[in-house]
This record gives sequence, C-alpha cells and structure tokens, in this order.
Amino acid sequence: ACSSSSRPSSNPSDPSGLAASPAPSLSSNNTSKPFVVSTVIEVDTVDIDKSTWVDIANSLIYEPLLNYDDKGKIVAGLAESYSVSADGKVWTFHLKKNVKFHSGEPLTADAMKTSIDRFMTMSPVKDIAGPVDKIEVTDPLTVQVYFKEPYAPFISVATSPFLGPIDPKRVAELGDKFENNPSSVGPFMFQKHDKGSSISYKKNPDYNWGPPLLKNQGAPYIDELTFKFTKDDDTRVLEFKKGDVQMLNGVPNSYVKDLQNIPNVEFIKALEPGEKYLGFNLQRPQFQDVRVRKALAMAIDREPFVEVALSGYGQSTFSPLPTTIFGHSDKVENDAKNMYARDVDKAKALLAEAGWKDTNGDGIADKNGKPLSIELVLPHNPILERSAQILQTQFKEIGADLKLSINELAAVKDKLAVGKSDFDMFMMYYDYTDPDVLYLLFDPNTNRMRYTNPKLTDLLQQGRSTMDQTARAKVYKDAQEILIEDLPIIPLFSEETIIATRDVEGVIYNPFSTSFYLNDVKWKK
Amino acid sequence: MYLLKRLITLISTLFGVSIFIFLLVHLIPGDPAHYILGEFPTPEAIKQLNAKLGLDQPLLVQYLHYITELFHGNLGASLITGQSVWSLIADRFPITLQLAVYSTVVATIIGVLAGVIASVKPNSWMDRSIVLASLVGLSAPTFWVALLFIFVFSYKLSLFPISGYNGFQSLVLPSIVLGLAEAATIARVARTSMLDVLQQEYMRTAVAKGVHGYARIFQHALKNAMIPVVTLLGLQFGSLLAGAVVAEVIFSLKGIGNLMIDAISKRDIPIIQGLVFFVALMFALTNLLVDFIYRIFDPRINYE
Amino acid sequence: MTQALLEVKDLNIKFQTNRGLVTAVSNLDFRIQQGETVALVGESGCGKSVTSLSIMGLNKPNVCQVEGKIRFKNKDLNQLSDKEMRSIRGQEISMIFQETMSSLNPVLTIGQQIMEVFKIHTYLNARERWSQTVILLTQVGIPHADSVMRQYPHQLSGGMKQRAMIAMAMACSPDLLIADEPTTALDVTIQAQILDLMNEMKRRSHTSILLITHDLGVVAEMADRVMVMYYGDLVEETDTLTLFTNPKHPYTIGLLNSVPKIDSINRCLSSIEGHVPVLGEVTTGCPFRFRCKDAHERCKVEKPPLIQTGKQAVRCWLYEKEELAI
Amino acid sequence: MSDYLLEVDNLQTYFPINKGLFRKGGVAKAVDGVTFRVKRAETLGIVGESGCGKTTTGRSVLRLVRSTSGSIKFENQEITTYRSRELRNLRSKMQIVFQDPYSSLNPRLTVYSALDEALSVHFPALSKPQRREQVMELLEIVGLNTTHVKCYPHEFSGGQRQRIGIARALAVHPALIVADEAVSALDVSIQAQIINLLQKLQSDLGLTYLFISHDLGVVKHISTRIAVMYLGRIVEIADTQQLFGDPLHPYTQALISAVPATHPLLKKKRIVLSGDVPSPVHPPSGCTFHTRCPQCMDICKVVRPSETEVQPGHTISCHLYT
Amino acid sequence: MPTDLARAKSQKPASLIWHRIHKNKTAMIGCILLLIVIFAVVFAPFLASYPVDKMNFKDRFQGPSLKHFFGTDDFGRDIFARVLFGGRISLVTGLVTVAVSSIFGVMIGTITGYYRKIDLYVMLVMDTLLALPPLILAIAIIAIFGPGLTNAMMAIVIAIIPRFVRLVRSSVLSVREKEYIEAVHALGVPDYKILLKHIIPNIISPIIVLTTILFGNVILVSASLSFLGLGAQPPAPEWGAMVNVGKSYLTQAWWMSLFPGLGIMLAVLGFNLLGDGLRDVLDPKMNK
Ligand SMILES: Nc1ncnc2c1ncn2[C@@H]1O[C@H](COP(=O)(O)OP(=O)(O)OP(=O)(O)O)[C@@H](O)[C@H]1O
Ligand SMILES: Nc1ncnc2c1ncn2[C@@H]1O[C@H](COP(=O)(O)OP(=O)(O)OP(=O)(O)O)[C@@H](O)[C@H]1O
Ligand SMILES: [Mg+2]
Ligand SMILES: [Mg+2]
Repeated sequence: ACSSSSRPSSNPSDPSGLAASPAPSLSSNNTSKPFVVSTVIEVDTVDIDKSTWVDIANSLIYEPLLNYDDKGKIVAGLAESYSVSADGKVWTFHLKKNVKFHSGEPLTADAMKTSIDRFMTMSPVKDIAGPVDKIEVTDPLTVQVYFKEPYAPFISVATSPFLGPIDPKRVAELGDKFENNPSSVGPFMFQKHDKGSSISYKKNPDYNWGPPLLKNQGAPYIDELTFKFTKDDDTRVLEFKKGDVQMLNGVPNSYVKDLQNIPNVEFIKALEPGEKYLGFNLQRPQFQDVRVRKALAMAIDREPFVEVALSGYGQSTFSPLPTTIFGHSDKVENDAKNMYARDVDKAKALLAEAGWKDTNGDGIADKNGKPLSIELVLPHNPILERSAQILQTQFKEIGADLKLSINELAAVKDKLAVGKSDFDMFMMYYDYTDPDVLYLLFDPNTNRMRYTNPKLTDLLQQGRSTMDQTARAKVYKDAQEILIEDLPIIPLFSEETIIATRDVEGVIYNPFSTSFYLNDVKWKK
Repeated sequence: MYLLKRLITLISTLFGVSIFIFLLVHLIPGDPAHYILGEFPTPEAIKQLNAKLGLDQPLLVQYLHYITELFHGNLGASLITGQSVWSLIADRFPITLQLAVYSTVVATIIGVLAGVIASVKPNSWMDRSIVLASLVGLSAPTFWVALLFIFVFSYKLSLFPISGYNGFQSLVLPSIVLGLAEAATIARVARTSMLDVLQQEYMRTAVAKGVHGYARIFQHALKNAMIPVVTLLGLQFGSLLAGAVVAEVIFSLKGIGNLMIDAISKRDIPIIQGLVFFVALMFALTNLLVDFIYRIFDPRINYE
Repeated sequence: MTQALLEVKDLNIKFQTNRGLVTAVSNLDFRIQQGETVALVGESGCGKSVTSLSIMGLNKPNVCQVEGKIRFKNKDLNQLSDKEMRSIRGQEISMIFQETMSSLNPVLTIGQQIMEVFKIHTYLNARERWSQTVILLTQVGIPHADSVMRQYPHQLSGGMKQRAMIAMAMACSPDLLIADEPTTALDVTIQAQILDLMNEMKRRSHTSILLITHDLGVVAEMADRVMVMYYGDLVEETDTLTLFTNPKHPYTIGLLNSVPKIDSINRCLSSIEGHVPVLGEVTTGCPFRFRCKDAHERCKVEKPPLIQTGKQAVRCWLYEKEELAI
Repeated sequence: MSDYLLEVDNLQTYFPINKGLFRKGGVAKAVDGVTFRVKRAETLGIVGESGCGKTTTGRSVLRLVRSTSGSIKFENQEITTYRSRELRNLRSKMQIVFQDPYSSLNPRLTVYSALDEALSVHFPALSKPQRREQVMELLEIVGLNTTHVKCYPHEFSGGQRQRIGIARALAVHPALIVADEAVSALDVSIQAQIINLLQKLQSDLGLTYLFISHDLGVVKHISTRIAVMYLGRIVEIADTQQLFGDPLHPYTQALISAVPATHPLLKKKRIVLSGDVPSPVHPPSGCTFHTRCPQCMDICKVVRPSETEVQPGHTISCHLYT
Repeated sequence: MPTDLARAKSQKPASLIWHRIHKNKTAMIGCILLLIVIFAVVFAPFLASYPVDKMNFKDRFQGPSLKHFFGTDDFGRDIFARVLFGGRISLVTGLVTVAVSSIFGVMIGTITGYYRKIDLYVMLVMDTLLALPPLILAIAIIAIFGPGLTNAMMAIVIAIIPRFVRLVRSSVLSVREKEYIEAVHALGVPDYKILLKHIIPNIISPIIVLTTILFGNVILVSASLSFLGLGAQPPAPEWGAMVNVGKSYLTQAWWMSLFPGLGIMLAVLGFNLLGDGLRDVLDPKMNK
C-alpha cells in the first residue's frame, strides 16, 4: 500500500510520535496517514448534479471547464480554450486531449454533453446556468452550449465543478445511485462516504491535466484525503490543535489567535466573494424616506464589526460588490465611504429633518408619538449575531431602537419572501462569484427590499448580456452608483475566509471561484 | 392479553403522535424549497418543487398519504437528499443506541451503588456527601460539564478523541458525562427507595429470622428498592434513545438528536416527522420493556 | 424456683421524639416459664409491641433506648454479640408480627422466605430444605404446599399468609414464640383456625408463647397467665382464670366490662370515660387516675408500686392494705 | 303505606374490574341480590367476613355507589332513580359514619369548618352565628368539649375523632345513619363509649341505624335485627335473640362459634371452617358457601338456595331448610 | 422546649410547616442559597458597577480583577453585571413557566382525576405528549414558533404540563378514594366545593415539591435551549447563552463560560435543596 509514495521525504514533526522510530518506515508511515480536512457542514451528496452547493468536500473528484487565476483572470481548465459567439448565444469549449475518467473511460465531447444535459435536468440549482437552449457536439473534443438569450454569468458556472464532466458509463450503470461510486476526471477518486461523519478519497494516479496555475499538474502528492464533518467549532478546533486534523476549513475567526501559537500552523486568508449587508423593508413608511436610510447608514461605524465580530479578519465594505467580485469599483467604494462615513451628528440632523426627534427624552427619536423602533431580522449565525449587537449600540446613539429577531435561516428567508412583510430591516449575506448577484438581489419581482428602479433593472439586464469584460464592468459600476445613492441596502463588511493548515504546505485557495486545489499539498519536512 | 392491550394503547398513542407531529411540522414556517433551491430561487421553481414534493396538496390529503405510507412501514424520504428516512435512522441510530446503553450502564452502576451506600447509614458522613454530590450533579448543566470534561480529559490529557464518532473510544467521554448526570438522579431515587424499603416491616422480619446484614440489603431490600429505579432508568433510557441532543452536539456525534436538529434547520419535513415518530416508538417500546422488567423485580404486577 | 425461660427485669424503653425523650415502657418485670402461654393485653399504644421487639433486640437504635436486663436461657441478651444474637433470632426465639401483609417480603416467594430460615440455622442442603418446608406448610394446614412455595405473598389470602408466617416462626421449633396480635387483621372464622393452629404447634414442640393482643376473648381462649399494661406500666398480672373472675385493677375491671359480650345480655356497657393520655403527658402519679372512679389525692402525686395480693400483682393504691395483710 | 323506613329489594351492585381502555374485564359481584327492611328507630346489624359486601351494601343504600339493579325505597320513595338535585335532598336524611375516624375527616379543616360545611349545605338559610350555635350544640351532644372547635383532626384521639364524625352526620338531622364499622378501629374501652353514645342518640332522637360490623359481640349488643352476609348475599336474617339463640344457617353457626369466649370457663367447641372466603369475581356455583360448608350436599353445588322464611322475621337461604 | 410544643399544637398547619422548614437543614440551606441569588438579582443595578449592555472594545477579554470581578467578554462587557442580570432572566423564566404550567396542570389534573369520564381522552393526549422526550418536544415547538425566550418558555410549558397532570391526577385519584371525600359526598356538598375545598388543599404538598424541583429543571432546560441557540437571544445575558458564547473562548477567556455556568448551578442547586427539604417537611409520614 505504501509503494508509490510520490512524496519524497518524511515529516519530522509528526505529532503521532511515530516519527521518532528509525528511518526506513518513516516515509511509509506518513504516506499511509490520510490528509484530514475538517469542515463544518456535511455535503448532502457527492453527486454534483444532485447537490445544492459545491464544497471542497464534494468537488475534488470533479474538474471545471475553466479556472480563475489568483488575479481573477480566466485560465484553462478541462477546456484548453473557449470562445463566445458575437451575439453571445453560443459558447464553444475545446477539450483537452487524453483526459480519462476514474473508470478509465476517455473524456469526450459526448460525455461532456451528457454531463451538462444531466445537470440541466436534475440539478436543483440548474437556474444558475442560465437560459441554456441545447448542447451540441461538433467534433470529438468540441462541445457547444446554445443559449436562448446571451448570458454572461455563465462564465462563473463554467469555472465551477457544477459543469465538470461525469462518467457517462457510470451514470448508465448506477443512475440515481451515482453518488455511491461517482466517477469523474478530478485529481481525487471517491472511496467512501460515511454518512454523518466523513468522506474519504484517494489520489487519482493517472491525473496529469492539472490547470496551469498549479505547480504540480500531475497526480496529487498525498495519497489519501479525508473530510471530517464536525459541526461544533470548539471541538473542531481542539481536534486541530491535537493534530488529528491537518486542515481546518473555515476557521472561526475568534480562534485564529489561539491557533497562531501552534508551531507549523499556517493560515490562508482570502476575502469572500460576498458581503454582509443590511436591507430595508421599503414598504415601511419610515424607510421610504431616504433621509432616514442615510441617517442610519451614517450611524454605522464598521471598524468594530471587523475588529470584534470578525476579530479583525475582514474588511469594511461600502459598495454592493466587494473587491473579490468582478465589477467591483474603487471609485464607487470611495464615494460611498465619503458619503456614509460615521457621523452621529449629521445622522441625527438628517433624522430630525425627516421628522424624527427625541421629544420625550427617552433617548429614542420619535415622530407623531411613535418611537423609531426597528425590528432587525437575521439568521442564526455567530458573526451576524455579534454584528447585530454592535449595531444595536450604534443605532442607539442616534436615537434608533433596534430589536433583534434571530431565526433559523429557512425561517428568515420565509419571513423576507415577497408577499409577507412582517419585518422592518434584515441583516443578510450573499456569497456569489459573479456580479450577476446584483440582478438576483434586486430582481424587481422578488427582491426582499421591495425596491424597484427601472433604470437599475435595465442596467442589470445589460450586465447579463454584455460579453465584453470592460463594458460589463462599466455597467456594474453604474448600477452600484444608483444603489449607493438610493440605499436600499447598506453594505457592511466582507469576511475573510480563513483556512488553517498544519504540518503541510501547498494548499491553494482561489477566492474568485472559491475553489481549493490540493495537488501541490506536501507534508512539511 | 395484557400484551395485546399494551400494544393497542401503544398504537393509539403513536397514532396521536402522528397527527400531532404532522400538524406541528406543517406549522413550521420556512419552505423547504428555500433550503433546497439555494439563495436565489425563482418563485416558479419553488412552486414546481412544492408540486413535485406534494406540498401543495391540502393538509388532509397530505396526512392521509403520510399515514398510509406509515402503515406500510414507510417513513418517507428526505426532501433534500432523497435518502429514505429509515436508511438515515439506520445510519444514525447505532450511535445513539450505544450512547444510551453505555451511559445507562454507567448511571446504573454508579447511581445504584451510591444510593445503596448512602441509605445503609442515613445521615452519616458518607450519606451526606453522596446526597450533596448527587444534588450538585443534578444541578450542573450537562453542556457545561461536557465542556469541562472535553477540555480536561480530551484536550489537556489527550485521553479520548475530542469529537466525532470513531468507534467505542469516542463514546467513552460522552457516556461518562451523560451517565454521571443520570447517576445523580438515580442515586437519589435509589437512596430514597432503599430508605423506604429498609423501614418496611418485612425487613424487620428478616432480622427476626437472623439474616445477616449484607444478605438483608442485597437479597431482601435491593430487589424491592429497584422498582422505582427501573421506572426512572426506563424513562431516562427512552429519552436517550431520542438522542441526547446537547451531548451529541457538543461531542459531534452523528446520532438521532443531531439529525433532528439538522432536519429542523433544513425544514426537511419527512425526516422530522419520521424521526419524531421513531423516537416516540422507541420511547413507547422502552416503556413496554420496562413493564416487563418490572416483573423480575415485582411479582405483584400481574399481566394475566 | 425453676429457672424461667425468659426473664425481663426493669425494662425501660424510651423514645426520642420531637417532644423530647418520652418513656414508652417503664420498669417492666416479668418472666415466662417453659411451655407457658403468657398474654400481654392493654390499650393500643400502651407499649406491648415495643416490649416484644426489645426482647428480640429489634427496636430502632437511633430513636429508641432500651434499658434493663433481658435474660433468656440464662444468657443476657443485651451482652451478646451480633453473631450470637443472629443465631438466637429465628432459631430460639421467633416472632409473628402484627401485620402479615407487610411482614412478608413481597418480592420473594413463600418458599424462599421459609427456606431461608433453614439455610441460616441448619446444615440442611437445598433438597432437604425444600422438603422440610413442605412438611412445615402442610402442618400449618396449607394444602398444595409445593405450589404455594412457589407463590408470592400477594397471591395468598390473609389467613394463608398468617399461616406461612407461623410456619416460618416455627421452622426451627423455637423455645419462645412471640406473637404480636397474630389474628387482629383476620376474620373471626380465620382467627379460629389460626388460634387452633397455634395451640396445636405449641403442643407439638412445647414452645412458650408470649401472646400480645387487645382482644380479651383471645386471652380467655389461649393464655395461662395474663399481664395487663396501661400507659407503659404493668398494672396487673395473674393467671387467666383469676383475671376474669376477680379482676382487681380498676382498668382491668373497666376493660372487662367494656366488652360487649356475645353470651349475655346487657343493655348498657359500662365504659371507661376519657382517653389514654399521649406519651409524655403524664409524669407523676398514677397514669390511670384521670379515668379512674376511685382515684384519690395520693394517685395524683405518687405512682403506685406493683402490689402482690394473693395470686395476683396489682399496681393500685387500693390494694396497699391487702398486701400488708399478707 | 308501609311502616318501614328503608326497604331494599334484590339489590345488586357489581364493580367492573380491570377497566381498561379496550377491555371489559369481569365484574366483582360485591352485592348480589340483597333484600332487607328496616323499621324506624330500629337497628339492623349487618355482619359477615371481610369482603362479603357489607360496606358496598351500605354505600349503595346511600347512593354513594350506583347499584346495578334492584330497588331501594326510603320513606316509601324509590331512590335508585334520583338525580343529583333529589340526591342532595336525600343526603340530609341519610348519613354515614365511617370506620376510620382519622381518614374520614379532612386533615386540613378544623372541627368547626367541617361541621359548618355540613350545615351550610343543607340549611343555607341559617346565618353565621346561628350555625355557630348549632355547631356548639352538636359538639355537646356527642360529648366533646366546645373549646376544641378550632382544632384540627390530628389533635384529637381516636374516640374523639369518631365523635366528630358522628356530630357531622347528625348535623343534617338524618333519619337513618349507616354506621360502617364505626367502632372497629377503637380500643375496647373507647369502643364502649361510642356504642353507648350511639344508643343514647337513638333513644333521644329516634334514629335508625344500619350497623355494619364484623364483631358479633358489638352487633349483638346494639342491634334489634341482624343480617348475616356471605359473599354478597344475606344468608340469614333474624331478630337478634333468635339469631344467637337458634342460628340455623351453617355459616351463622360457624361464625358464632368462632367468636372467642369471653371467659376462660366458657370455652366451647368451635366449628372451624376450612379455607378462605372465595373471591366475588369468581363466586362458587350454587350456594356460594358450599366450598366451606361442613354440611354440604350435592344440590348445594348446583342450585342457588332461595330465601325461606322459617319463622316470621327469620329468613335463611340454605338447602337444609327447604 | 415546652413552649414549642404548645405553639405547634395550637397553630394552623401552615405555620407548623414553616416551623418545620426552619428546623430542616436542607431546606434552610436551599432557602439561603436562593435568597442570595434573589438578592443579587433584585439588586443587580446597585451591585453591578457597569451597565449590562455597555460595550467597551478596549477592554475585551479582561480576566477577573477588582475592576471586573468576573472579567469581561468579547465585547468588553462586564460579566459580573451580565451574570447578575442574567439571573433575572433565569428566575423570571422559571417563575413564569412553572406558574403557568402548574396552573394548567392542576386544573387539567384535578378535573380529569375527578371526573373519570374525560380522563381517558385527556390522558391519551397527555400520554402522546409524554411519548416525546421534553427536549425534543421543545425543539420541535421552537422550530415552529422560532427561537426566542418566550417561545422557549412556551415550549417548556407544553413539555411539562403533562408531567404536572400526571402527578396531580394520581394524587387526586388517591385523595378521591379517601373516606373524607366520600363523607362530604354523603353530605351532599357540590362537586366544585369538594374540588376546591377538599381535594386541592390535600394534594398541594406534592405539587409544591414538584414545583420547586421543576423550577430548577426549567432553569436548566431553558439554559440548555439557549445553549443550543434556541432560547434567549442576544444581547440578553441569559446564562446558558453566555456559556455558549464563552465556549468559543474557552482557552483564552475561561471566565466567560465559567461564571454563568456557576450561576446556573447555584440557582438550580438552591431549588433542588429547597425541594428536597420541602419533601421531607411535607411528607405525610412526618405528619404525626
Ligand atoms: N418509633 C417510635 N417513635 C416514637 N414513639 C414510638 C415509636 N414506636 C412506638 N412509639 C410509641 O411507643 C408507645 C408504645 O407503642 P407500641 O407499638 O408498643 O404499642 P402497642 O401496645 O403495641 O399498641 P397497638 O395495640 O396499637 O399495637 C406508643 O405510644 C407509641 O406512640
Ligand atoms: N370500587 C370497587 N371496585 C371493585 N371492587 C370493589 C370495589 N369496592 C368493593 N369491591 C369489592 O367488593 C367486595 C365487597 O366489598 P365490601 O367493601 O363491600 O366488603 P366488606 O364486607 O365491607 O368488607 P370489609 O369487612 O373488609 O370492610 C370486595 O371483594 C371488594 O374487593
Ligand atoms: Mg402493637
Ligand atoms: Mg367494609
């Protein structure tokens, strides 16, 4: 079992203590030890077409058509190259040669078509692929995706494992049970899913089609890879500290300091492609007055959010798209910063202008005898809960009384859904690798703020169909300018995704696609 | 005859549970579609999904469907992953069951022993310390004790794995934590019950016969005193089978309790329904079992 | 004078209660000869049961103080070690308790409970113990002894249980049987069965019996000698016939007159007015004086001693002169 | 119009046993065809062994339990059909005194409130001071010190408690008092006090008693007539003198002979019955006494004997006399 | 003491019980413990030198010191103040839930125990509720109505009512068979009077004992719910929630979870001791 160690040397700081034993067995000891990754939420399935989200734990057997590099540029993946037709309706992908499924079958354009078709029929999230019309195979290694309308965000789907090919032969064999023994072309091969506790993989020895952004484009160095699902943060961290786990995915920020003291621990920190924001229920009379919205925005000091709620691991944001999403504009960000920098006096003045004054001396502004009392709906989430508490004290300073209503995420979504309007304000987050997220967030029919602005809607439509990257960026800049002026939402901050590794090196994380690459991972000497 | 009667009562209780839980679950706000369809579902997609899952039907129709399936032993399948509820239970229950068994064993041994020792010399130094210890044990929150134990035994001393399920050793610490908490209650009940039994006239008869002290306690008194202890053990065991939610969360054991919390947060209705039903069934079966165990201790109970 | 089987001298029994230390039995002296049946009668609460329990050493040590000499076959029971005491209990002295239902262990079979006596006190093996028990149960008039041995107390009727209790007490043919109200809980027809049985057993093994009861009828049927107690004191002691024909203590007289008699007609019962005082309430004088028609000044201050008059001993000042006369 | 205060005809009271959800268990035939009559100001004693149905008979007469069938006439009124309003009225004419004087008094009520409650239910017209006066009067009648009115039951002795119980029964001016083992729990010396009290009240107030006891001596002393019950039935009923002078039913004979003599010189030959009283759930066939009867005949095992009046006022059910 | 005897004899049972509580060590320790807790909680505004929600980002994670007796938390709030005010939440939760459930429990219990006809149906419902372990039931109920203290309280109420009903019903059943009930029946006293005057007063002592012990249990359960994130919501200083937050800082700020945990334990211990003592005091076997 320990024959094909591609990893050249052993690990002297092996915490198991085995390292102390004499030489020859050293390397084999270490190679037989799986690389253990601890994550919080267990993926429901490893069948990507059934899953609602991609996660490191179910994506490493798959391989995307394209990749982002560390600057957010598109580079090759399984497709050596791609092109989009002038009308934006046909995307053509040219596949690499000599790519093999784990079962040994070769990757062909036919297999690719089957995979995309399967995704488009089965996946619960098929909508993200946009208005796909049909898939056509033009030669054994060329596949074309036809759209009914131009759909620029398809690029971010193409860079996700969702459209990664799956082995058509295996699908034919297993059908719905594909998840029991999935086969694709990724660097790792499925071994076992212990429902409720772990998933284990072994390396794909034949792999040699790694993307250019990797040093090692061949088979991964590590032989075995295990994902362990542990919901409780404290226990996860303790496990990591003990050395049972080599990679901690999603380190709770309050633990970072604690973990820094451990030798051989490294952190990967990257800003998430998303942000936490406050949304107004614009049907509420008090929020229909933009002065009130602006006053509240000015009451906010984002510093403590980052310092306390994120323990310093994050960044304040003033514009709707953070730096990690294509379409982010420094100018908009700075404008917003200038407009909404914390200014309690100005905020109070604005409120007073809108008719909200503290007439009875209880510290809460009121208008027509009604105090400025706001119910903030937010889901269960430690960071949001802590932020909300800070927000509470900040709002209090300008005379707004914030009441928190914390619920399960599903209940919150239900509460915010169009058709119901039993809330004043909400605190939510989004996480999306494409600026099209603004379209989704501000869809005039479904948006939670009940915000309508035909100009914005037009712009966001345009953003979908503009294939030229520069032109597209301009569209989103304009859209964001409208948003910071109208202020249906108040962006708050973006969190840093923190990954801690121990005794290993070479973990690569790409914030633009939020994907991990473990091909380069080696045990540290 | 008795068994039949018990079974009929059991079925009617379960029937009640099924209605109760069905209504309860359908009152839960939050659409499973919101969970399944990710962050930005389109309204049409939600509608389609609900139609597919049968959630757009009138409640009564849904219930009838549910109850007929139930009659065929089918608890349904997860809305999200499509796994059958039975297979989920089959996955998770062994851990819960083991945890329940081990902690009950711990609780019984410690609790009964402490109770007996305390009762033999009431108001002695020994008795008082046991009573106080059990009161403290009763008053300390499990989650707190569990944290302390993890910190000390798993982290500082590295005696046990910190979390997750990895065979027997993973269950040692949670079993001890749960077992100790229960032992506190059992010790109290065992003590009271022993004190009561020791007061009984038949214990005087035993002395009058010339029976030795130990024989009196273990042959004459203990069996009598076990009756309330068994009741309590049964109740505790039944609750444990429902999953010791707190312990399962802290120790990250993928048992029934954890599954339940997950299912609730995902609004996975069939799982919630199936689990609660299963839990009630287990609870009722435990009670049935306890009834029969009674008989070992108390011949007065007559099952015809 | 022959050596008495049991000799109780100066027995004082005190209870620790929330009213302080109260005396339940004071300065009790009595003896029981081999083969004799002695009845101990008196009002409820006068100390009959605690007296019998103190002979067996069964009073609860934490609430009850027992002082005085109890000699059994010339051994001072108070001086014996635990082990010696255990070998006397059940073998030489045995006891039938007032409440049979609660005196049998509900979770052990009748057989187990009786065989245990043999196990403790004899060297019989299991088989022999079983057959001995069957014989014993048959003797006390239990049909189908074999199956009854496998039954639990709750499966038997009151009379059967009382018989099983007697069998247990008689298992080792004790020298002294203490029967504390053995028939009070039973119906008359069953009582008759049990009294017959006790007489029968007594004849067979020459056991002395200390019979505790408040039923004078039972006394008349069974006893050779009677001791009457009132409020922890022995107030009169004599042979049965004398007691019924010539009672002396006012309490005894009142007691005899209070019983509605089945074999005579009288329209109005002569009752004893008043009620028994609570323990600890009376500290001086004769405790009966509150209910006594003949009470005088002296009774209030001085408690009468036990006065020997002819065949009987009486604790009453009325008979002071008679004693002197002798 | 008959001169009987109470007429009970073929009274049956069955208790369902094992009343489960889906199971009709058997029945305990606690009272199974009892017939007797009681004249005004007389005392009918009911004797018999434990479980033979004495208490149930008494409670059925008071309508404290619902009888299964049969008729009960009180002052010539059929009372088995009474509804709650009429029943409440009836309660002022019939009262009960229980065996256990302690458990028949609410431990949380003072003597005063216990008696006052009885008065206020049936004489709502009385004012508070009037009721107070009556309470004092009652206490005096039963021979209790009036300083005790504010005391709780646990502060009294057994005999005193029984007096309170009697006072409570008397409070509503009843015509009939059912005394269910009213003196059995008391010491002999106290028992005599209560018996005397009951007799005095009877002659003073013209009360009628249904006197239930298992103590033949007491029953003989107090009753004018006596009914002997065995397993839910009256096996013999006669005037007291007649019953004791010439008991006819083998059970009555055994019962009387089983009572210990009250004098050592009067020891006599006893008829010792074998076995125990059978259960009322599975009563023996035919004459229910046949399993223990020393004079059992073949017919007794099959045919239930009917009641025969051997002499005026002396009725027995036994095949020996038919 | 002769005066003791005299007093005890002429006094009402209530003052007699108080007298006995005085003498019962367990009950007294429980009482004292609870008095301390209640005192601390009532006078929290005077005892605490910081407002409970006052954040002070400069003073985060301060260990226990003279300035902050129990240290500060992740927002720099004073834990001492929070523990004191947290006691209010726990005690009020306990009080309200136990009061509500005991009222309902006693009502349903007495009525079903007394009128046997509806007994079957009510007990079927109660047994159904009892067939679900309390925490699971509470979690399910909270899932419907959403997390939060009020809903947690409601869930606990629903979970413990059947337990009350059981106890009350069985007590009523045994009291119902007592002769004094039959005696008042025979007197023709109307049913409602029998229930109010004769039955309820006589079942009150087991109810009091259960209430006291449940009080402790409720505090524990609501803390567990808060710990699971289902009970009191931030920024409320609920003890269980504080332990929950503190557990993330176990290694760097142990005081954050230690002190609220101790708070829970002391309060619950107080109630348990009192309940234990009361059980002895109210035990009918002691009522001689
Ligand atoms: N454990 C005890 N604590 C306090 N007092 C006690 C205790 N046991 C007995 N006594 C008191 O001792 C006295 C004698 O009790 P005992 O049981 O001997 O009476 P008895 O004559 O057997 O009455 P009975 O005929 O009712 O059985 C009683 O007044 C009783 O109150
Ligand atoms: N409520 C009841 N339910 C079921 N069976 C009952 C009930 N009450 C009485 N019985 C049964 O009816 C029979 C007669 O009972 P009852 O109390 O009338 O007897 P008794 O003659 O008064 O006996 P005792 O002398 O012991 O008081 C007994 O076998 C008893 O078990
Ligand atoms: Mg006694
Ligand atoms: Mg009776």
